[in-house]
Amino acid sequence: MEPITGRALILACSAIGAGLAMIAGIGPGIGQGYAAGKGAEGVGRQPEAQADIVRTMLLGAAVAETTGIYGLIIALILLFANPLIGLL
Amino acid sequence: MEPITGRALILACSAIGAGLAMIAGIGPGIGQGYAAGKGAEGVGRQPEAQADIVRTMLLGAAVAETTGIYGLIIALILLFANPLIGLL
Amino acid sequence: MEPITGRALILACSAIGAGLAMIAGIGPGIGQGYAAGKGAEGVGRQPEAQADIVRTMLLGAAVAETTGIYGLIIALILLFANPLIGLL
Amino acid sequence: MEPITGRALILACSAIGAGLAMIAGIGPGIGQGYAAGKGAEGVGRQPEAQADIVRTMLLGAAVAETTGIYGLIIALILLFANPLIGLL
Amino acid sequence: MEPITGRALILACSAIGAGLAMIAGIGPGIGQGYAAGKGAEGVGRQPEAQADIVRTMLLGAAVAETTGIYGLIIALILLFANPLIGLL
Amino acid sequence: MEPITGRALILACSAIGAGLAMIAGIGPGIGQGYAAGKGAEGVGRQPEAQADIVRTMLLGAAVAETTGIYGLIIALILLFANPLIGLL
Amino acid sequence: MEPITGRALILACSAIGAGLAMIAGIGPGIGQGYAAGKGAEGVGRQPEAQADIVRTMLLGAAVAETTGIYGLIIALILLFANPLIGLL
Amino acid sequence: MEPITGRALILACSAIGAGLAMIAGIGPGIGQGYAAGKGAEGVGRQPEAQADIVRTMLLGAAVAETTGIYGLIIALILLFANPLIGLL
Amino acid sequence: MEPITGRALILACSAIGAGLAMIAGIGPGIGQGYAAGKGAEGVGRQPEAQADIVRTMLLGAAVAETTGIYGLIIALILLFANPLIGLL
Amino acid sequence: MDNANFIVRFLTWLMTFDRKALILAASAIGAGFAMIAGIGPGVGQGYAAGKGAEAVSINPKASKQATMVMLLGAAVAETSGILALVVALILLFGNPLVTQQGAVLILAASAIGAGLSMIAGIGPGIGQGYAAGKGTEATGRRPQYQSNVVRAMFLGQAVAQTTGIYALIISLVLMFANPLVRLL
Ligand code: NA
Ligand code: NA
Ligand code: NA
Ligand code: NA
Ligand code: NA
Ligand code: NA
Ligand code: NA
Ligand code: NA
Ligand code: NA
Ligand code: NA
Repeated sequence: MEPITGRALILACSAIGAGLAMIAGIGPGIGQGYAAGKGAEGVGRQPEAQADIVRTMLLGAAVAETTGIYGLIIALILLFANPLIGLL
Repeated sequence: MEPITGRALILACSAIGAGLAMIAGIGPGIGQGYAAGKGAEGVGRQPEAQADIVRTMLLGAAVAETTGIYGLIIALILLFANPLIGLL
Repeated sequence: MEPITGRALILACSAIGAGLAMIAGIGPGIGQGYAAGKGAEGVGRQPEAQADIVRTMLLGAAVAETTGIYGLIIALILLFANPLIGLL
Repeated sequence: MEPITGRALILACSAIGAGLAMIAGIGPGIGQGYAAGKGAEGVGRQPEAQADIVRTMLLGAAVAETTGIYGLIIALILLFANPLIGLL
Repeated sequence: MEPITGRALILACSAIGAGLAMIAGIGPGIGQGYAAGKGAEGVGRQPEAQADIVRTMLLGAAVAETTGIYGLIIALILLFANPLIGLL
Repeated sequence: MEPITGRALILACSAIGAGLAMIAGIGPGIGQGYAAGKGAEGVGRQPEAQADIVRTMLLGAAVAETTGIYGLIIALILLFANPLIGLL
Repeated sequence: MEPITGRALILACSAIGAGLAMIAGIGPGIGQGYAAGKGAEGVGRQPEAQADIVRTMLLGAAVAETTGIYGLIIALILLFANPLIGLL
Repeated sequence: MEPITGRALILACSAIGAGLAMIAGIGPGIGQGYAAGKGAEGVGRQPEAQADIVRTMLLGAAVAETTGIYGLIIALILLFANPLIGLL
Repeated sequence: MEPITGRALILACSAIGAGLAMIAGIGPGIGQGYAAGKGAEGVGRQPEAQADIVRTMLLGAAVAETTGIYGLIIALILLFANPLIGLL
Repeated sequence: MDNANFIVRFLTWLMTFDRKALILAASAIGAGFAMIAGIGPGVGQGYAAGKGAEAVSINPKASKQATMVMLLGAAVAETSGILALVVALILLFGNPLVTQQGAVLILAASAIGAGLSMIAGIGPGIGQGYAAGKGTEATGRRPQYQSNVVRAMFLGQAVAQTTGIYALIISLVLMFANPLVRLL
């Protein structure tokens, strides 16, 4: 009989923590979609400024991506390089 | 009698973590829908710019999809290649 | 007396995980509804562009559906082809 | 005395999972309401285009309903044809 | 002392599931309120189109109600005709 | 030590379920407030149409109230006529 | 047999706390995406003011990033330099 | 064997409380991003008023930051100067 | 062996309650950021009315801060002057 | 006992605590939940603040009237935040559940349910704040119709308050007239 160890509990909660961290992705999804809509609108109105519009849209979207990446990194750390196990 | 092992607890919490990670999908859904609406509006106003509008809309929507994909990847890792089991 | 096994715990948490995954559906619902509203507005303003407007609306809505489908797939995997049981 | 079995735990968590899945309904509710508002606005402005506006609104709303239906289906599966019991 | 049975656990979790299912009602509340606002705006601008505006608003609001009704139905099933008890 | 009965567990979870069901009230609050704002705006623009605007606003707000009422009803059922106790 | 220690419980809950802290990232993602959309729109309208628009957009986006960084810092502290262990 | 003490339980829950407190950061992120977008729009329209626009944007954004700071302070207190331990 | 006392349980739950209370900060963050954006826009429109615009923005933002302060006060009471311990 | 499953073990562990301690611990969480309602007034009043600043920039001559409507509307939008604060303070300083007879599990859960219910206040807070903002905007544009606008705004805000009142009633019932204890 192998009981539940502290190590197992930490890893189990890490699975939940990883899932929670991904929820941050709601933000970039909404924000970048807004930028996409405004970009499409702008390109329709000023086709001659298309290059500038798309470049600004993508630059702003890259900035908006960061917190989604932070969430992904924390989830990957929890899953693949769990530092909490080392603190036990 | 087979009691609950640490391995089972980790896998059980992985099911919840996978579900939580999918919630990120709210973001791209809202954002891309906004882009769709703005694209439809733009195409109605400037039918001659349809190709540019749709291309910009799809480019922006692709950028907005990423955090939804991140959530999906974390869920698939938790379900099919659970690395936490290896850390036990 | 049949106690709660690890297998049962995983399946119980899979039910919760499946429910959580469906919450992603909030996103496409809002986004596609926005597109529907903008499409209806556009068709009222430019009835001659109706085909283009509706096509763009549906194309954008299809893109916005994906993360809702991802959530559905993860839920169906948890319910019908639970891979966590195989990892036990 | 009938203790809590694994089967009972799965069914109990299925009740919670079914409730969670219904939360997806927030999305279509907001989105279709937006479409309703835009449809009403459009009909007021272009009464002659009423048929086109309402048709587009309903088409878009049907698309926006899907993820709410997915949530309902997962809830009904959990309540009436629980496949997790078969995996036990 | 009467111990907790599996049946009691399922019914207890059904109460929570019923509460969760009602949260779907956020969506129709927001969406239909938006439609109400747009309807009021439209009636102020085009009083002669009042009948058309209100009809479209109510039609769209009826469509937006569905997922709130789905949530109510799942809650009523959990409370009054709990099928999970039969699966035990 | 006070013993825990199944009946007590069901009633305890009913208290939490009732609280969760009330959260639906977020929706009508936001939506009707939107309608209130649009109504106030319309009355300021077309004071001569005040009666029509306010009537439409109230009609739409009544429709938007329903899911909040559903949540209230489920909460009242859980608190005052708990049918789950009868299923035990 | 190694039971669950207080130290293990703290570390397990730290994994969940780290995941929760990342949810803050929803905000900057939405906000910066809005800024990206407004920036793209502005650049399309006033290409001659592109430098000013983009600079203001990035300055504002930097301000909007801070709470996402706070969340990341708290998560990293919980994972790599857990001060709660020292308080035990 | 070192069992879970009351002190450990408080510290474990403090980790979760710290994570929850950070969620406040959603607000400033959205709000300041909106301000960034409006600032960029304004600078594009009235480049001659750039200094006034940016100053007002930053002043308003500073005000919007406060609740995010409150959340951070509560989290830091829970992690580094936990007063609950002293109340034990 | 020192068991977990009731006092410890209250203090542990107080840490979670304090974290939950801080979530209120989402609201002022969004609202004040909106005010910041509108203030910046207004200052660009009428630079000569800058003092009045900023004064109204700050007055409104002060009103919007209150619920964030309420949450902070409840959290501080729970952490530093826990009245629940006195009721024990 | 060793053979009991983790659910029974957990509930038995809960029952080892003092009755009052269990209810008060749950009350701490309930108070935290109740405060989340504060999101609503924050968003709504901030919207009103933005509309106020906009109104002042569009029509500086009407700035006094617009600001007054903003404050009036924002005061109404505060309601849900105040109600949530009152429920939290009752749970913390005048907890009526600790002295009640009945199963401790039900009373502890009722403290959490009372807090959860108040979260509904987000809705009225946002909605009434939106109405405040639109009322402010309309007053700034055409100050001569201020009374019409404010009347429509108040009427709409009253309608938007109802679900917050329902939530308060459920919360008060759970705290002061708990019917679940009697169903046991
Ligand atoms: Na970012
Ligand atoms: Na992305
Ligand atoms: Na998508
Ligand atoms: Na859909
Ligand atoms: Na619907
Ligand atoms: Na309704
Ligand atoms: Na910030
Ligand atoms: Na603030
Ligand atoms: Na306030
Ligand atoms: Na109402």
